Amino acid sequence: MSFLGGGSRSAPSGSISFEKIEMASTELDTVTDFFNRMVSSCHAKCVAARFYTDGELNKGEQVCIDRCVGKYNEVQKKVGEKIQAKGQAQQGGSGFGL
Amino acid sequence: MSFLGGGSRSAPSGSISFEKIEMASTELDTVTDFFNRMVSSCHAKCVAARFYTDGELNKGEQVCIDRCVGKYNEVQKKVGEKIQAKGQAQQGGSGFGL
Amino acid sequence: MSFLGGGSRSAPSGSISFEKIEMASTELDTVTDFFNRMVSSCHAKCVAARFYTDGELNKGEQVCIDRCVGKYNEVQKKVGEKIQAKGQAQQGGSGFGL
Amino acid sequence: MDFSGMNQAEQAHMTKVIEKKQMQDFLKMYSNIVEKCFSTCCNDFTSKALTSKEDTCVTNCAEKWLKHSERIGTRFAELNAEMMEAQQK
Amino acid sequence: MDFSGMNQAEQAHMTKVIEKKQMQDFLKMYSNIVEKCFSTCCNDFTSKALTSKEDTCVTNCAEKWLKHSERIGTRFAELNAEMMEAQQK
Amino acid sequence: MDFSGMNQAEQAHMTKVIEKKQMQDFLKMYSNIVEKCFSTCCNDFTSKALTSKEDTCVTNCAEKWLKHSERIGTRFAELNAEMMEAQQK
Repeated sequence: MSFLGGGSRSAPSGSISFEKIEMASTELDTVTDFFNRMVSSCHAKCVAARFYTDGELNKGEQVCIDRCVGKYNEVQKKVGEKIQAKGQAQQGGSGFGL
Repeated sequence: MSFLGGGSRSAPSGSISFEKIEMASTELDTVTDFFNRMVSSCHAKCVAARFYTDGELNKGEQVCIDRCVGKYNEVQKKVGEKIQAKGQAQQGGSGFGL
Repeated sequence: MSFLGGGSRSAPSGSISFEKIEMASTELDTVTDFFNRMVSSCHAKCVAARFYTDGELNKGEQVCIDRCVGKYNEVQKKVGEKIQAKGQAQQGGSGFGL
Repeated sequence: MDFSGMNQAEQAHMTKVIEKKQMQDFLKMYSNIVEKCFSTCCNDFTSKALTSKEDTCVTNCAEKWLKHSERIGTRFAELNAEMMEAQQK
Repeated sequence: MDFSGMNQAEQAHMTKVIEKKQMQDFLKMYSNIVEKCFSTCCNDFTSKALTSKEDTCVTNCAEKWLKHSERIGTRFAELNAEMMEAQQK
Repeated sequence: MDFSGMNQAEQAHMTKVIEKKQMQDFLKMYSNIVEKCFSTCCNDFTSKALTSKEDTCVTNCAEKWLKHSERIGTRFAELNAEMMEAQQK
């Protein structure tokens, strides 16, 4: 967040492109956020209990988790397509008057 | 987060006040956070369903959303006043022993 | 987030170890996150209502909050032990194919 | 927000900061819609593919979220404009 | 937390970092209380103004959240102090 | 993700960034498990110590969360590998 713009100017001679690092870093954050939300969502669907009587994932939970990952990923693709379809308009129109 | 303090020292000759950028950036984050929470809250009040049968906002939902924005904003003002009333004491007393 | 690695190279002559600041900063974030989650969790257990008829914490709520802090802290210790027990394996195995 | 107190270099920098934040916000909105629509629409874990019922629900859910966000954005911008006007009086 | 391992320049820098974080925490607490009290108290969308019932609820809700946070802060500080003492023994 | 477009200095820097993020993720997972297991398991506030029933529940809950995260991680890595392969064809 800090070295954008001004940052590239103050880059050391070691020839690091902070632009590039920045982009990779944002990508990493996005994947991590996606992953964390998938963990929570699939826990709610497959593992959540009102009381935990043991610490193992039983067979049913394991199968549920595996399918949940696949399904979550499909939802991500589908929503991505929807957003892309109207993305330009949406993004251009944002900024809510700032 | 990074250029505070030390950052101002390493500012390039282009005369950028990182202090100022920093403050504007925090303000932006605050408004964005507020906006995102309003989107979620008003969705819960006006749009949330157990199953989505179509992709349009119907008349009732539209009216509800418009009022929700007004109401959310009023709550923000009211809470702001409350906090300000005891703000100084609260903020001074924080830091929980760090 | 910005001055890691590259940052230490561009540190001003004032001999600030950004490594050290960074670590302290992460520690601070962790404690703050922990604190904020405790506030929310204990509110849900001790104070939450469907309608707020007055602005005071009654005796029962006060006692509940005090115990809640103790209990939340015990849960944190217990979970910490569990994680540590399998921590190494878990952490080494992460990165989910990035 | 008003960045008129900034010099040209600062405004240029600020533009970059804003662009970055808009990108992050956009991605956050994206993963939020995925999470919310998945939670509401997906309840059948006998297969890993979306059932046609789930598919319909997710499509509509995403569509509605986008329209909802857009509408809130418009109203919010109006409100901010009003508040700025009120301040200048 | 203990910053005694830091030199003066580092402590000065750290103070700035802490001040910034406190500001951010404060703003986060603010928007969190708004969100929570709105969700609990506002359920009538036949008008955009707060009803007097909602108004009372929001005021009390915010008041309680502030007192609650404060109390947790005090207890938490005590706990930290105890733990630090225990470590030094 | 593919960092092969980076030079050596950039990759070294990126490694540090990743290490930092993994640390943060780890801490976030930790506080998330605490929050979730506390919410599910602790409902008795007649004392500040964990009852033996709560203790059992928290231990099992944490154990399950860890195994759950690990399993999702494995499946997710497989999915990513598949998608990368599909892209290269």
